Amino acid sequence: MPEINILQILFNSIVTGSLYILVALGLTMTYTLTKFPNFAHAEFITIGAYIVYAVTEQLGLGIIPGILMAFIVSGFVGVGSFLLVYRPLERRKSTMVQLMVSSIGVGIVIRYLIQQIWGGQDLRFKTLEFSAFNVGPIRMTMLWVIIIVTGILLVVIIHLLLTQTKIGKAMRATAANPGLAQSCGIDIDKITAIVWFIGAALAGVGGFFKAADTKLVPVLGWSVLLPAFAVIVLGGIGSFYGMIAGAYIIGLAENFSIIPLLSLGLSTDYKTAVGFIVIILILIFSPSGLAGIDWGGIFKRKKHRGES
Amino acid sequence: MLKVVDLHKDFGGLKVLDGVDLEVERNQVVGLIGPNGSGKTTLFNVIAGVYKPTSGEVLLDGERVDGLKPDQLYRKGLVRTFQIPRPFRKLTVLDNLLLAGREQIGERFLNVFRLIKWKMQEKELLEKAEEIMDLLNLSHLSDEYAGNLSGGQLKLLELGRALMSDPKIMLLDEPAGGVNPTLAIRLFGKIRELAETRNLTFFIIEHRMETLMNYSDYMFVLYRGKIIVEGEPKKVMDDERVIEVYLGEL
Amino acid sequence: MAFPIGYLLDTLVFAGIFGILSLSLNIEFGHTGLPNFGKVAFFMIGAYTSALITLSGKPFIAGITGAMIVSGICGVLISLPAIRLREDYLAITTLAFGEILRLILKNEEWIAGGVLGLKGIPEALSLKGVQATLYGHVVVVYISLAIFFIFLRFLEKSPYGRLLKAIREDELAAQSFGKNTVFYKAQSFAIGSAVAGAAGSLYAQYLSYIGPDLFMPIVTFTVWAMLIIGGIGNYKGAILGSFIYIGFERGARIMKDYLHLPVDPNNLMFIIFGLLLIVVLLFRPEGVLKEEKVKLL
Amino acid sequence: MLEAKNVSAGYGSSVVVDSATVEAREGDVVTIVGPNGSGKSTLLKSIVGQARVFSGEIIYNGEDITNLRTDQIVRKGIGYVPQVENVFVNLTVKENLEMGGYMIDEGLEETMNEVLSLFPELTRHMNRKVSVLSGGERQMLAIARSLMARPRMLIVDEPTANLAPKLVHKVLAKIRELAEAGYSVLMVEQNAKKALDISDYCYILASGKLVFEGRPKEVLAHEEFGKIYLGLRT
Repeated sequence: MPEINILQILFNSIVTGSLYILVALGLTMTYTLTKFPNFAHAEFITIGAYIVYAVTEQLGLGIIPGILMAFIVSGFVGVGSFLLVYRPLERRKSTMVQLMVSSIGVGIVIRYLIQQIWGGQDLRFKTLEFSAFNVGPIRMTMLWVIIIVTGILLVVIIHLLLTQTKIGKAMRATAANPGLAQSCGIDIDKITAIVWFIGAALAGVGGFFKAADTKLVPVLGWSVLLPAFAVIVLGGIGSFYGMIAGAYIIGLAENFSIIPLLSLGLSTDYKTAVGFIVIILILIFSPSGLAGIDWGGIFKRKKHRGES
Repeated sequence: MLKVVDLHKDFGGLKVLDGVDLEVERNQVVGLIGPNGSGKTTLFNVIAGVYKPTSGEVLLDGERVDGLKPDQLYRKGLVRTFQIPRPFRKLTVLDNLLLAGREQIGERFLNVFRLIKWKMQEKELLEKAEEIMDLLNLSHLSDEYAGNLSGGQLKLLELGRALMSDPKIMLLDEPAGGVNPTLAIRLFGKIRELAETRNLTFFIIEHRMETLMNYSDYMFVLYRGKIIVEGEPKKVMDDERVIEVYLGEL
Repeated sequence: MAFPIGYLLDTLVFAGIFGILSLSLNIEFGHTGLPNFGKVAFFMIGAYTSALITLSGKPFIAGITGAMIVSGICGVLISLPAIRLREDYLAITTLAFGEILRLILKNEEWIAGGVLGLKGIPEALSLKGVQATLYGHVVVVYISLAIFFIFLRFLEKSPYGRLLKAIREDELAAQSFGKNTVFYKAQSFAIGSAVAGAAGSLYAQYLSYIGPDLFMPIVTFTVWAMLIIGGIGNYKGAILGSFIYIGFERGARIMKDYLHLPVDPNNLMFIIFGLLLIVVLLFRPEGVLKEEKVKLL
Repeated sequence: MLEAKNVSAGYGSSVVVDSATVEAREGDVVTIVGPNGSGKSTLLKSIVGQARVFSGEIIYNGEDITNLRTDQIVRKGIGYVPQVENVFVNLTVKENLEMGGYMIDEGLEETMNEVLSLFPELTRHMNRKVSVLSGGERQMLAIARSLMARPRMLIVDEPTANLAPKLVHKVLAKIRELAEAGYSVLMVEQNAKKALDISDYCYILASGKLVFEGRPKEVLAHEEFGKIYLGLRT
């Protein structure tokens, strides 16, 4: 069994968690506002990565314009699918399952458009070289550092947006009580569209980071969609701060699962299953996520037993 | 017939039922009234097994039935209807009624292919359903999806489904709510008739006092989770306390 | 291989197998209202079980029976904790279950060959010559399809089927008429899973090779698309949906072989199919064949 | 100021309110009372665009507002306080007030100070989440929130539902205070007697029909009031 570097695993966990924040944020926001799990979110993630590829590798315009374009294009794809598909379905009083299936349709359309444009083979970011270096016992690359910084920055920015700006507060108000928001004069259609834009845009940027760290394939988004579901389900759907906690917990669980897997002689591939198992356990035992667990109750019951 | 003893139900510290005692006698039409939020629907939900009581007893023919689930209570002869009708929208009116029949042989997976056996029972159910549709003037809608019925027709269907299972006692939650007054009077007429001709017992939540006055044998008034007045309708209606709780004085 | 007939038979076999899969989703979702987004898991369980049984020398009938039993049991085991969940949670849970299962089969070589999968799975009907064998496949698949279709229609036209539909419409109301709905939901899930297992068994013996990569979530989504397009709650619609989809897919392949288009026909076919799914949901949400009023036998 | 003339209203196709006429005059507290199921909440909802008006008309300051959307009606200067879910539970008190004043472009601060001067008890909770407030405080906040849009008229649906008796008195006193401060109020109440104490005029609704109207004193003095109220006399 190879030597285990706990600090390295911890660092990797933070990288994974930060990436999950990027991809899960939009998923939880649209889930809350439009009330269905959007499977096409996977393709919002994928499209962003390909746009960065097109701008930096194919057009040679550099990474910053690439990320900006990815943000914009993914955002428009997100808001476009909301305006053209999900909102009309909502207005026709479609069921949640119908919305879910429609999002599968949207995902298929986008995925094969991507495949048509860029082909189905693996692509790599050749112009972006991230050489590894050591900080104490931890080996890292610049990309990983950027992912962590982006994740933290994003948390701060979204926190400020939601608590300090009028539009951010209106987003929270709409999520909590659309009817009342409307009677306050909030244009909830506009707010919802903005949320779809931001959520998809961030997913696109997250997709780029994921692709830069691994490789670029049309199923890129799918490889992170289920963990992203795990993150938001764990944090409690609709809870921004719960989502952040969920992202890092899943990040830690995935990376630390290597230790028991290795000691049991199992494949480390199973670390990707950690998220799936978390989803199943959480949904079955505490469907509202960590927040839904009656922590006080558990505590009291134990105390009570102690007394008797 | 139905007896409730010192029934309590809390929802997270909120005492919705605070010691309810009542008894419904056989073959009577018994009304339950009380202002909004007094706990009427909660009382029904506890008796019908949707919620477990926090404490207290529910007895059906002397047997403890509190804590039993809706399907178990059904088998003991207690059926309830919902304040807001809950039809099976994409089943026909006839199928809605047939479904409510009890102990159906053909509902067991392994019996599905014993055609002759379940078809005989189905025939009996069909006769009964037709009789009920006749009684409730639903015959012309027999083949219509329940989802296409009007509010008043749905109320009748609720009642019809409950009748299908030959219950001993029926709990009706606002059977005439949202129904126009003429139909409401007809509906209560039917209920009265059923109680007298079919050995049925009814326990009814209703807010149309004038209707209950004319059609019930006995009344309970629930207020803040307790029965505060009971008796014959005339007596209850003349009771100052009843008017006071409705006006918010107590 | 002579183009028309070989192609046609192959297409028919696929349409038949996916038709069975689509039927299995219809009893769960169309009929009982349980959105199973892990359909591929039970398809996979059936394929692997059947492959392992037939590879050990047992006849196909043992393979398909075993596939149905194992898939059905797995269906019950998954459903017991999961069917109490809200529909979106049920969907995500079953989706995750499928992925876990695929990951296990991929990584554990000792179960069924890991990434490489299983090769040389014997056919149900071994006949002389490629063409004759192909006809044999068509016969086996369509006999199975006919059996499942008749079986499920029989269920639909019995008080049992009426009850499943009532649960779909309003579970609490069904309970208050004395029906143990959880029990019935688990049964529906078990039947659906067993039928999906049979489809898996037919798939394995037809391809003679199976591997984890054949059982990606896209398979589940395809089946959903078939059912939505064909008509939710209508068993004929479920089969029709499969024919529409496979027709699309094969049409694209033929185009690829015979036409020179500026776009890859395979991509084009998925894009059109995705759009078709959306258009159906928007403008004809009940599907091509509407759910019918069912008269009992 | 506000007049609903011969209004029949309900949901879908079912008629709950049958040809009711009510009027609210400037600076008055007008109360509609009636037992549950009488249709009084539906009447109120039809005025603010949350239930359908089948026939009749609703006139506000000479303008026909029948069947407009809620936000359009709110923009015309009518504040609406629903019976339930009338605050944003995941927002702080201050944020709730800000959302109430969402349409105000200038002078949000001043408006908030004005509103808070009417509800001084809210000031010490400003940065707290609404979920920690008591039922009475929430009700106060709901009313305060609706005032943030600077309405001239308030429509309040059962402000005392599910409140402890002591709080009932407090909330109703506050509503009277608002009328003194110049707002017109149209409310629906089940706590009939207590509501009448603070009202200038009242209507009694039973089974969807208006059965009685008048000044509270006249109504309370009527010997058969209780029976009328319960729909036993017409």
